[in-house]
Amino acid sequence: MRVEGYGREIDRAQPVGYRFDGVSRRGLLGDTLASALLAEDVRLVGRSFKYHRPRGVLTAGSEEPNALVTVGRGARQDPNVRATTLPLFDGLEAVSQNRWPSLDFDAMALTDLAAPFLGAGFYYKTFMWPKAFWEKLYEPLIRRAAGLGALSGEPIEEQYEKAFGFCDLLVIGGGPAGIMAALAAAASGLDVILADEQDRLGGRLLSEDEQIDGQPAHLWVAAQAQALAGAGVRVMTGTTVTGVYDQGSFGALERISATQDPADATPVACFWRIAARRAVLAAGALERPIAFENNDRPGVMLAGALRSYLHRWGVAPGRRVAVFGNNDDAHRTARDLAAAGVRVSALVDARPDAQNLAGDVPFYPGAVVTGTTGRKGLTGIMLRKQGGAQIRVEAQALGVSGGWNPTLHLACHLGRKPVWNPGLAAFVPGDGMVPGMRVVGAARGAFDTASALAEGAEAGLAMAEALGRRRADVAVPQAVAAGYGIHALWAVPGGGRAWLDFQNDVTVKDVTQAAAENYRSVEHMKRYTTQGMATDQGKSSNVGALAVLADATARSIAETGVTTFRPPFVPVPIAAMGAGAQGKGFAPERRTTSDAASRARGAPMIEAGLWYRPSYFPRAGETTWRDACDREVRMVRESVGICDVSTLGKIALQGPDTGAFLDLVYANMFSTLKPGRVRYGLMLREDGHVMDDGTTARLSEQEWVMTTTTAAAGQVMRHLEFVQQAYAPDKAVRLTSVTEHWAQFAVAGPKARALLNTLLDAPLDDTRWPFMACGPVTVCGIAGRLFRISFSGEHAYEVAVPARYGAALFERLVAQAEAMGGGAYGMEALNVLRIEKGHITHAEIHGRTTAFDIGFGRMVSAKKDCIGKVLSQRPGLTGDSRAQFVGLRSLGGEIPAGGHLFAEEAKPVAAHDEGYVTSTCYSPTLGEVRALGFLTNGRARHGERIKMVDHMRGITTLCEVTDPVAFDPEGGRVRG
Amino acid sequence: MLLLASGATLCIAGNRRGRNVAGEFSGWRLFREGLTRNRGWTAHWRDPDPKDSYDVLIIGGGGHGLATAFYLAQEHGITNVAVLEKGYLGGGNIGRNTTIVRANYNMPGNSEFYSHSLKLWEGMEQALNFNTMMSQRGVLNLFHSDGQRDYAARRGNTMAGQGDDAVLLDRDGVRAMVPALDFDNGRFPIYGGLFHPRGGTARHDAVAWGYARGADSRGVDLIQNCEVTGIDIENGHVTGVQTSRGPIRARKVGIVVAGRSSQVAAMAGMRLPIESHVLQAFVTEGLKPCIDHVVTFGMGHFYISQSDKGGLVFGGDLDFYASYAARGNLPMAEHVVEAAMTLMPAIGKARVLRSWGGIMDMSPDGSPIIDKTPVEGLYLNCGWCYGGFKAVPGSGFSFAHLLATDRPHGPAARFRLDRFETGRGLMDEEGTGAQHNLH
Amino acid sequence: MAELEARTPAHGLVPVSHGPWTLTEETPDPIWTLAPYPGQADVLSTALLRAGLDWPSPGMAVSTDDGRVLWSGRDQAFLLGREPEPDWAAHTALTDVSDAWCVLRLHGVGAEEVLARLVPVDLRMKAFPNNAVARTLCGHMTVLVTRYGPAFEIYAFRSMAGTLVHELETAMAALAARRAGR
Amino acid sequence: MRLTCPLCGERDRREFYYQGAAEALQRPDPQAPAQVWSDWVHLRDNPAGRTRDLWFHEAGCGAWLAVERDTVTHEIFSVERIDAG
Repeated sequence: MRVEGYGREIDRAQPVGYRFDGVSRRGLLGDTLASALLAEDVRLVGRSFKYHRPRGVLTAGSEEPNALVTVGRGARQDPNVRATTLPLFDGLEAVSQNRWPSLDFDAMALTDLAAPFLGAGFYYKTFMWPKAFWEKLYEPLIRRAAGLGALSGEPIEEQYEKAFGFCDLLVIGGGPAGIMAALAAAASGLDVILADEQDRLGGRLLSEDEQIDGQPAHLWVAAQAQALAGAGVRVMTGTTVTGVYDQGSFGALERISATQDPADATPVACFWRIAARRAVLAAGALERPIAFENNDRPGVMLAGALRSYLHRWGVAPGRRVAVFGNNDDAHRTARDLAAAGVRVSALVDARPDAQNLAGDVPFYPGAVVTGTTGRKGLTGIMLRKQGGAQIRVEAQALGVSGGWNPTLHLACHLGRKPVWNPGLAAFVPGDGMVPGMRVVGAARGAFDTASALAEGAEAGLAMAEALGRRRADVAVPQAVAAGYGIHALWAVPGGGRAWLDFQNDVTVKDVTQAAAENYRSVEHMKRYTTQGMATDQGKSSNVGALAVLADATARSIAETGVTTFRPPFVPVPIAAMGAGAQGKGFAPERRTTSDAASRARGAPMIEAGLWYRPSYFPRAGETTWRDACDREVRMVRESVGICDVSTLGKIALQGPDTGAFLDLVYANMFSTLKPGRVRYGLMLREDGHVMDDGTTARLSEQEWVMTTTTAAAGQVMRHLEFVQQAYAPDKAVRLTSVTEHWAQFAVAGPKARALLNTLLDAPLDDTRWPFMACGPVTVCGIAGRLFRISFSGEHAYEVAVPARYGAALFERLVAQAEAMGGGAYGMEALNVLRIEKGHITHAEIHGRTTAFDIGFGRMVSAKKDCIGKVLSQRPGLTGDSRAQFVGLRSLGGEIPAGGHLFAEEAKPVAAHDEGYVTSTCYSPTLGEVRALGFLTNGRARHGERIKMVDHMRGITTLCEVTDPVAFDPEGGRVRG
Repeated sequence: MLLLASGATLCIAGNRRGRNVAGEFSGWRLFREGLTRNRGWTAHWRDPDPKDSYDVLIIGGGGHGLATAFYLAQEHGITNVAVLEKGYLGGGNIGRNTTIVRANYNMPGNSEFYSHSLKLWEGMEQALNFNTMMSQRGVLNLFHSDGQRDYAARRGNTMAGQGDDAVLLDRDGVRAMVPALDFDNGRFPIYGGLFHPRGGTARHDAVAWGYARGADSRGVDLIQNCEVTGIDIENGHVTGVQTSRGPIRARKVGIVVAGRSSQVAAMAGMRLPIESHVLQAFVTEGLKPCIDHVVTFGMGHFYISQSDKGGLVFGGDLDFYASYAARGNLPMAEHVVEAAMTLMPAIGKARVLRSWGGIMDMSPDGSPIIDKTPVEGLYLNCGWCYGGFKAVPGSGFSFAHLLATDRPHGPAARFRLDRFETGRGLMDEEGTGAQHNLH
Repeated sequence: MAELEARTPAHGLVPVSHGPWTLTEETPDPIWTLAPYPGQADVLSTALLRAGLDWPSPGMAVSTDDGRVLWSGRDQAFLLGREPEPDWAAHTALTDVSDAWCVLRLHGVGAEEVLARLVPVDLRMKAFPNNAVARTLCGHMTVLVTRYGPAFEIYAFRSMAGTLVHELETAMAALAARRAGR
Repeated sequence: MRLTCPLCGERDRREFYYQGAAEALQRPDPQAPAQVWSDWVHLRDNPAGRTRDLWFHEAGCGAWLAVERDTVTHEIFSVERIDAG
């Protein structure tokens, strides 16, 4: 119900219409879904995970374990939303979760009747017989019953974003401590970010009836918000710091828009990566319940949450409210409710010596609540008075306070454990748990406002000083230093089920049973019972559970210890942390200068690393890719073809020591290469396997350009930089990537020279331009480079021009080629051409092959050192037992890549495996299926018949083992 | 000091069948206990004090160590065994992984080993009388180019040759199986997948507990909170260990301490081919069933499955720098989650609930080591990279065999320590070479 | 022989405007990398001074009427707007990379907030003044970012021009929508 | 994690490529015995504590860096260019 005269955050003049479980309802602007539901006396809002017990709102914050709902429809459906932090908006549609057919009548609640058989770890002890039944029957049943809300199954539609933030000081938490820390630090000259989870500053002050500097605390907060802005503090409300990482890195989730309006392009949330030189953790504290029989009824809430609902939203969740606590703070709830005219039916305090601080309310010191009534909503509590008398008290709501746990999670993210403070009956952070971070206020166990203000201010000044600034003069405002006076009480002894983890349905009995079964380590208990593994990660229940465990194992709480605190502090949507990656955003797209022209010609583009390359260029009348591919191969073999090879890595090497440097990085010799010539090079890793191959051209005495494969361009550049900086730092050689500067095209085929002569200013001839020559040329008036190299095995060139001319040159080359009976060719034809020639790609140099394997053993120069030389000589990297590079000629049928090789009569099983196929094609040139692969001792087996078996595609083909070079083995055509 | 002749086998009468101190588990038992207010449940394992000496000491009470102890007792009747655990049982990587079980390797060595391990998984629950929730829901490795498809086919053929199951699916086959992937707009289109129906997941903690209970019931002493601080070696023979709970003598000592292998081996003067790296994993809040298999992305490390409780469990690549801090850093976490968004944007609304990190023993070829050491009586089991969880039964079985017989066990015979020096039998699945963090 | 038509990297992709920000293409021509050989940085520095320029300190650019020199990495700088003297080759590796880079100019008040969506470096004026240069990331692309007068210039690989424009435009649009919502 | 590059200043971990232990800088003599080479490529001290390893500022200035740091706490003690001599 609403309470007149209360509700600092609601606007009673602005009703908001929304629906919950299909029922139209009305709240007020400023409400959360939880406060709106409670205002309308809706107490049953969810069902627990295991037993489907009725559940109501427990808290007023992100730690809520019970009030989880699904919001929105279709692709916008958002499961597991905390009703306690969801701002109400017009048109909001929320439904309850984990119930069937309805929240009120949940058939799955039958499991609650079977609870005696479903205690801690029950599933480890059963469902084992018969063997097949686990997967067929039990597991599907369990899966269906488990889980909370459901995803829509559709890709998300909304925008999310990520951002980077930087500051001198990150203040986490905008309550009294955080506000003072930020003000003091900013006044001392620091660049400050103040992040708070709620959509307004103030922290607990928003929920309390307190005075600061003589004014109501929430008004003081409003004034400080102005002051912070004036001091240049970057205030990030609605922003939860989710994780602490090394060297002052923080993750934070900013909730921006929840309106679900498809027309709104505003991101739903932003995931921040914040780098801060120092941090102040002022995250406050979280209240914890006390376990007693049936303490999970809807209407049982945390005492502090009752104050939040009263002061912030003017809501009391019942006409009669009882309060149960073990500390002075609980009395405030009774006091404030009574002052607001809500009938407080009992203030139950477990401390025998407690004094009533709540005024005129029925007060029961030394008493405990032993049970509750009301299945779907609390109707009353049973309490045992000091001396033992049991009475029943009517109540629609019960505020429980078992004390407060400092919100120290972030301080523990780097792996340090907090320490037990018996006086506070709480874990508190130790010093220096996160380098550069200081914990203040309630997060450190200083629960009163006066301490929070003072500690915050001091931390802000100290951080400024640590960063070399002078402390500003900052006056600490006056506030009350209220007492706390806690006396630990974790569980009220009794026979029935007393709940610890409300969402996962973990009871005190489950924990004691785990201990009896020797799951005594706190980690064992957690994992065996699932305590603290729900969506709230045990924020309000873990400490109570481990206190129960400590008791059950006769250890102290300090000895028992805590489980590990892990990021994120609050759950982070995958869409926020992965913002931008949906669709194409996962990795940059690299396009060549011929990309548009290739697409315009209908070429299907395929990914080659980050690049796109044309697969083939279809022509009218061609019905399959093979038609186009065969035609393109014939074109190159018979006339001329054009292929964009710009994606290959190109590295400019300059300096007098380049030759020596290349000798070190290549297996073969390069320093002897003459200017104007190109040489094929093989590069090894230091472990003796092949890293990459390519050609390197010596353009002049001091100027070289290396090509790498497309796939290994980045790796090779990194490797060369390493070799230069590590092993040749004083050598005069410099590396610059020029991959992007040059557009480079292969012009291949018997008419290649004729074609180029139509575009070059000076005609080519064999004397100046023999095979493996290189040099400057002028192409259509543009200064370019020409390399007479060939991957296709034909008379071929690669011509390079600055990339701005790439698109135009491609068009000219292709037009000219077409005029001469040729045309553009794509990756498919390129692959066939190189397979016919036995040229390797990364299908063959796949990281496990050696120079020996591919028949290049003699390229590893005996005359010099090179990277990988010594280890390439390990006994296991050469010899007959190695799978060696071979060609395969089909004797009928396909030879799919990935097929394995066996002796003709052998059974195709692992024991007889002799090799595998790496590349395959139909060779239009030879009119047969040709493949490349690796075969044990293959070089000695040319001419042998071998069986290719591909279990995956159900193909067995007899093949002849051949030399890898199937076409023009003498190499006459490249020189022709 | 006791000197053990080289090659001597240990054969001590033991209780191979095992009688569980907690009694047999079954649905009937659960029912009976439920009727009697669950008062009959007792400890799943004892908490013995260490004895002065054992025939075999296993350093490390993680999954591999516990499985080794179980199989020593079960298969070889060697029960005078202690498992020494620095913290709590199952507190290492078996307690923080993505629970995937599979036998879909390509390289000889790995292929037969994981094949054997998977068979042990398939009989584990009956062998242990403990439901480890082995769920053979199938592992689907996606591929995104012709080259990847060819390699997937090659691997599938290796699996088939090994007697394991593999199916090469095209794009439509994948779509029928996992409709929630982005087939139309993703950065790297889905060409198909290699499906391994017998792969799946298991409840990771339960595996450790099941082996612990099984080993304990066969007489093995499981000693928690017992840190090994030194290894005693005389004349090239191991004689025992120093621990935080005093010295313990032993005829044989097995090191099975993924994440600490280099430190423990250093106690015996050894330097290992191991670098320690963090691998992060993530779980979302519980959701109704939406992913029915284990699915892996082929263009960057990303793998995902849904736990029986409903959480989406996923992981990715190493954080890539040597570390013993069992926690990750943001850039890799973001990268993993970005892979999720490009592959299956339908899970965008799922919220990451928890992230954690385990310490991986990364070896130079990405494959493990189960071998003797130069110290007589000292045996080594390490280098599981991120294959450790699925290897647990096979590793325990093979290591127990080596410890008991001094001969390598067939399926693990290639996991030799000297392969890096000789270059023989390297098992570089990724083809990335001797840079530890690239596997 | 007919000349070939030249095309800029972001041809057809810009200009783009959202909120107060505009994204346009710059074509500083030519761009040369200057990489002095070990021990030769001083010699190059002297030569640059003679040419009315200077060798920039790491993270900075030298902008004069005679051209611009942008520090572009370890022992390397970009020379913009003029050709290097041929004799510098004696002590410095000179590489023409004019066509390797797509250069976009992001202009408008608060442009650093747009870039903060993509670039993991503090680009606010206090940390990144006029002529500051950073080699860093923009999304997943390696870039060079510099503050030049009232705007930022972002240099990315030519082949990634499409992605660069898309990422910047997305960030501009989201931030503009966010501001409009307030 | 953030590393302070000697050229670029403090930068996020995402800009760096990691290679491994800094002993890669001490390449053995080509004439050294094969075992020395094998140990150099494969074996690691792999300390739980202070270590020195190699990082490449790949998305930054392109400098290879030797970083002294703690593998347990992730504290960073120094970052140096490997070519600084």
